[in-house]
Amino acid sequence: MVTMLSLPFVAVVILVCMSLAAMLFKRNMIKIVMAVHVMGSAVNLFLISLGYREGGVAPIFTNSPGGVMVLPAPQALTLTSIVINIAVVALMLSFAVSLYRRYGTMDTRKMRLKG
Amino acid sequence: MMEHAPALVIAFPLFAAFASHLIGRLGSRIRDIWVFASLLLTWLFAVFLNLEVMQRGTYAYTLGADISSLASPAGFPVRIVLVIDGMSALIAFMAVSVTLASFIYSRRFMERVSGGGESADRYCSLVLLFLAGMLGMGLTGDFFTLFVFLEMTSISSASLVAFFRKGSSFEAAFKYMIISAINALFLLFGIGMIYSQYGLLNMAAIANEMVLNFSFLDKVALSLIVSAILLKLGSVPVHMWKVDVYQKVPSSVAVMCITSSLVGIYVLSRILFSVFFSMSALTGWMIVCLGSLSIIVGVSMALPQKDLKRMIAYASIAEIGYVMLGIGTGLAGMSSTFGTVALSGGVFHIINDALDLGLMFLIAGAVFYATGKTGISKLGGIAHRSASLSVLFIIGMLAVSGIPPFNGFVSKLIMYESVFCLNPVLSVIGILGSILMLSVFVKVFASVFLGSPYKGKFREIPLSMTAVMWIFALLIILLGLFPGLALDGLVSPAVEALLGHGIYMGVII
Amino acid sequence: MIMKVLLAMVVPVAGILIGLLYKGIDRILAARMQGRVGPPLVQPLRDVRKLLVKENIVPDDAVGWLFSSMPFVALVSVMAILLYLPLGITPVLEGYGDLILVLYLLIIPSLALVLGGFASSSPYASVGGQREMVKMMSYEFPLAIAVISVAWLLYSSGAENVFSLSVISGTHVWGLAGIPGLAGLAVIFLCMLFVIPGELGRIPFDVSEADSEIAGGIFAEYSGRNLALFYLADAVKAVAIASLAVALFLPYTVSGIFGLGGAAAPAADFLFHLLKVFFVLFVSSTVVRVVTGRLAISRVVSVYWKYPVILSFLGLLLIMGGTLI
Amino acid sequence: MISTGMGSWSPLVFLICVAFISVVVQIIRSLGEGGFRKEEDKAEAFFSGGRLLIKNRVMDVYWGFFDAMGRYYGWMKRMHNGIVNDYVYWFVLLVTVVIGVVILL
Repeated sequence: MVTMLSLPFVAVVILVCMSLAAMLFKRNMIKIVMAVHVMGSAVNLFLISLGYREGGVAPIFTNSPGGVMVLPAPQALTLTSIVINIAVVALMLSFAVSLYRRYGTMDTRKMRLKG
Repeated sequence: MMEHAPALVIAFPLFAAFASHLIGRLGSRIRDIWVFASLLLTWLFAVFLNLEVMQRGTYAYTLGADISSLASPAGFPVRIVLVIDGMSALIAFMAVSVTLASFIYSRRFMERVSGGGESADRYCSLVLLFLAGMLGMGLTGDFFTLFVFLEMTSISSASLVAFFRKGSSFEAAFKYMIISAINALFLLFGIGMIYSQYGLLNMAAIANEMVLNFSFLDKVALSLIVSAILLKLGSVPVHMWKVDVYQKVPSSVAVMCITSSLVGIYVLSRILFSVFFSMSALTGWMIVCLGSLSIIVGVSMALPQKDLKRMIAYASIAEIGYVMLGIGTGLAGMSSTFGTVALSGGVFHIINDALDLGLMFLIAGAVFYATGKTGISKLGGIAHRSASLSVLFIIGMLAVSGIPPFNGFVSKLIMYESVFCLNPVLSVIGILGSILMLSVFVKVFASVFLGSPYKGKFREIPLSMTAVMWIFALLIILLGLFPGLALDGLVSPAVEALLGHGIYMGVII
Repeated sequence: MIMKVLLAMVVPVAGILIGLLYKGIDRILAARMQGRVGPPLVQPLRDVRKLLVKENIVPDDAVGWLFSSMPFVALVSVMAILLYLPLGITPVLEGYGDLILVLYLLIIPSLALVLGGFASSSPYASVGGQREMVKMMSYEFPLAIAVISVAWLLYSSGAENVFSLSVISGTHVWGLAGIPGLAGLAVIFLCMLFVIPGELGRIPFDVSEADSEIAGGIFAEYSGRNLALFYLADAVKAVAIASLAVALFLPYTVSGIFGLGGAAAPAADFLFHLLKVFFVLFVSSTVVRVVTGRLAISRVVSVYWKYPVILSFLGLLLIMGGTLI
Repeated sequence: MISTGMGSWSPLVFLICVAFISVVVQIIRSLGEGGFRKEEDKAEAFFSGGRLLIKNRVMDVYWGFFDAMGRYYGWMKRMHNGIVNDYVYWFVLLVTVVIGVVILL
């Protein structure tokens, strides 16, 4: 039974599966970084839809029109998580670029540390 | 001032991290003094936390509240709460002590290997950030802060892994970053699942809710969180990233990396003991199985390695396996005597692990400092050049493989004599692991230290590095000869804190 | 207390004499089995005396301090083991150390051999050192299973302090196990007997000395008093490992049977213990070394890690099953 | 002195005994000849009667062990191939197994 409210969760599952598939099967480092970012967005979507209440307003008490409010904590969490995600992806991209400069390849199968 | 020690112990290194970059402009000497002073101050705060816990028992600290001990003014916790008990205070103390030692060691080390200047500034701030992350993970009482600090340690340590700016160090850093991003996202996913049911993020409050109804979704969340943390601490079968990282990270940071995976062990046991304690039998067996697997795989993969640091990294996977063996048995036999004994062995092994493997990595760093090499087959005959280094190595070797009368033996003895009650095969695996561990390090000793005298250029090892290594060695001997010191003073409060989930919930609710 | 201190002084020295005595007996028995007359009983003692008057050469390239300290460490550690073992009488250091400690202390003399070999900078010695280490890794597995199985049997029968050696030697393990457990225990006892020649480095497991291939291996560069100390350590180790096997599997005493009391009881038990030790060594070391040849090093690993491990795991399973029934 | 309920261990008593035994062993040791007369070639490492041409390097340690465990190590080498995709694969496998175990049991 897919209602409008559970639609985001379906999207989350699809996004997570997509990103995992990319991480498992894509050899290009940039694509793996993209997969990480997609997964981060999926988790953010998950958090934000947890706090959503149908017909709710923004959780600001001052001048509030009354009625249901969406939960404030997930929004704070998501904001933090977005920032962290950006930092992580930026760092990963910089590693990938430096790695490309040294190894001359983007292929994860050409890695040298093994055994 | 001192009542805010739990917050300050995290905040101070965080502040010092960013300030050290600015202060670095004034000169490297001033910066070193600044970093050293701030580490010393943090260390004093950590010591104070331990003393406070001994007096007051478990207590909570609410960030930003008027009355810091009042965690839940409305019946449920509203702010970020730090919980200080025997275990978290011990972990905080260990993290700061190791960082302090590593910083003293690293001054001359980094000067030689990276040339000081701007990069030394970066090094200092990253190390302090790393420390702040570990402390945060150790002291936090809620899940989301845990996630934030986890990311903080990941980002700062990944930058440290790439510190030498070689191709292979970027490779290790890239792998590490992918792994830690996945790890953090799975953790966050699990946290979200719990939040969706209870609307809470505080661990103790969630545990309190879970006593009444433990749902299917909780089980999924438990699995996600536990596997994420297992990835973080590098248990088999998700240990591969760890060897790459330890091989490429500067030796002084490798010591901290060991501590950070021990913090991971702490987080794992905190979650399993204090939050999901109703599943303890099952999770305990899971940890025990993965721990024994880690021992076997870690030690057997260490044997054929050709790089000194990579080899010690595999050995550290096995040592983490021992800790998991002890803690898992403690979980599976939660109400029995042998469970408590095994848990104390595991917690004691956390301390020993940091000391023994820490010493090993420091020695590997000293060898690298002196010769510029870490490949085992390229070295040889160092004992002719530096007897002190080889004596240190022998001490570390015997301690890691648990030969009496060193500290590793005590914790392993405690574990063998308790985990066999759960299943005798576990003790057999432990004993086998420790003889294989011995052969790993005998191989290193034979090929790096013995043989005909070393011919190449051998740089004299500076006093600051030797001193730190000897401090580690003396602590190893001290804890070996007087295990009661650690067992009574540090381990037993920690064990009580882990087992007393009622008290843990009580300070919040 | 005074008695204990006295014993602590006498036992290690007595261990050396017993070890040398058995070395003499071993050589005579082996010679008889091969149709020779063999040396006199005191020959090992004479060997030691002769070694002591020889020059003590330290090779140029050797790491001197390590090279000369390792024989010392080997003998000291192996003599210390005797203090923790029940030699017919309760262990001298009862309550200060247990079975696991003995297991780990038994590693030290072999480790000293290995390090000494590596330190002597001879290619033969380092090959010998590697082989010794590989051998150690190999036999430790079945040995650990044997030790833990006995402890587990005691634990499941409700005993306390099951790793204490006086408890182990005070309990008759064969009476505790059920029928399947009995079979399991027998298998494990066999494995233990199989471990002893490996632990002592006797044929077929003398891969680390192997005179004909690697010229004495670890001992290639040792001479004089250093070699004498290794020789003594080897003699004492035989007593120690056999005493461990006796304490685990043949813990019977005679003083009760003959109704002895006073000072005669421990003396009789001690002599009976020596008899058992000599028997165990005869079966597992002397006979085996006469009738077999040396194994290749990679065979040593598989010989220990295949059949004894499978068998002793089987034995452990049988014991565990036996206690469940 | 620690006691685990199943056994006990006292490092200090051990040290005292070791100290005493060391004295005994030192006495035995001192009965022997201390040094040796320096002569040509005497302290040279033995090498089948000839001069040791190749200086000693410890290489290929534990050959026998790896030879006997060849199949295990072959399998392990394939597992540790250093490809980041496979690291993720192991993690996904772990998550699946853990979820399965936790839910089913």
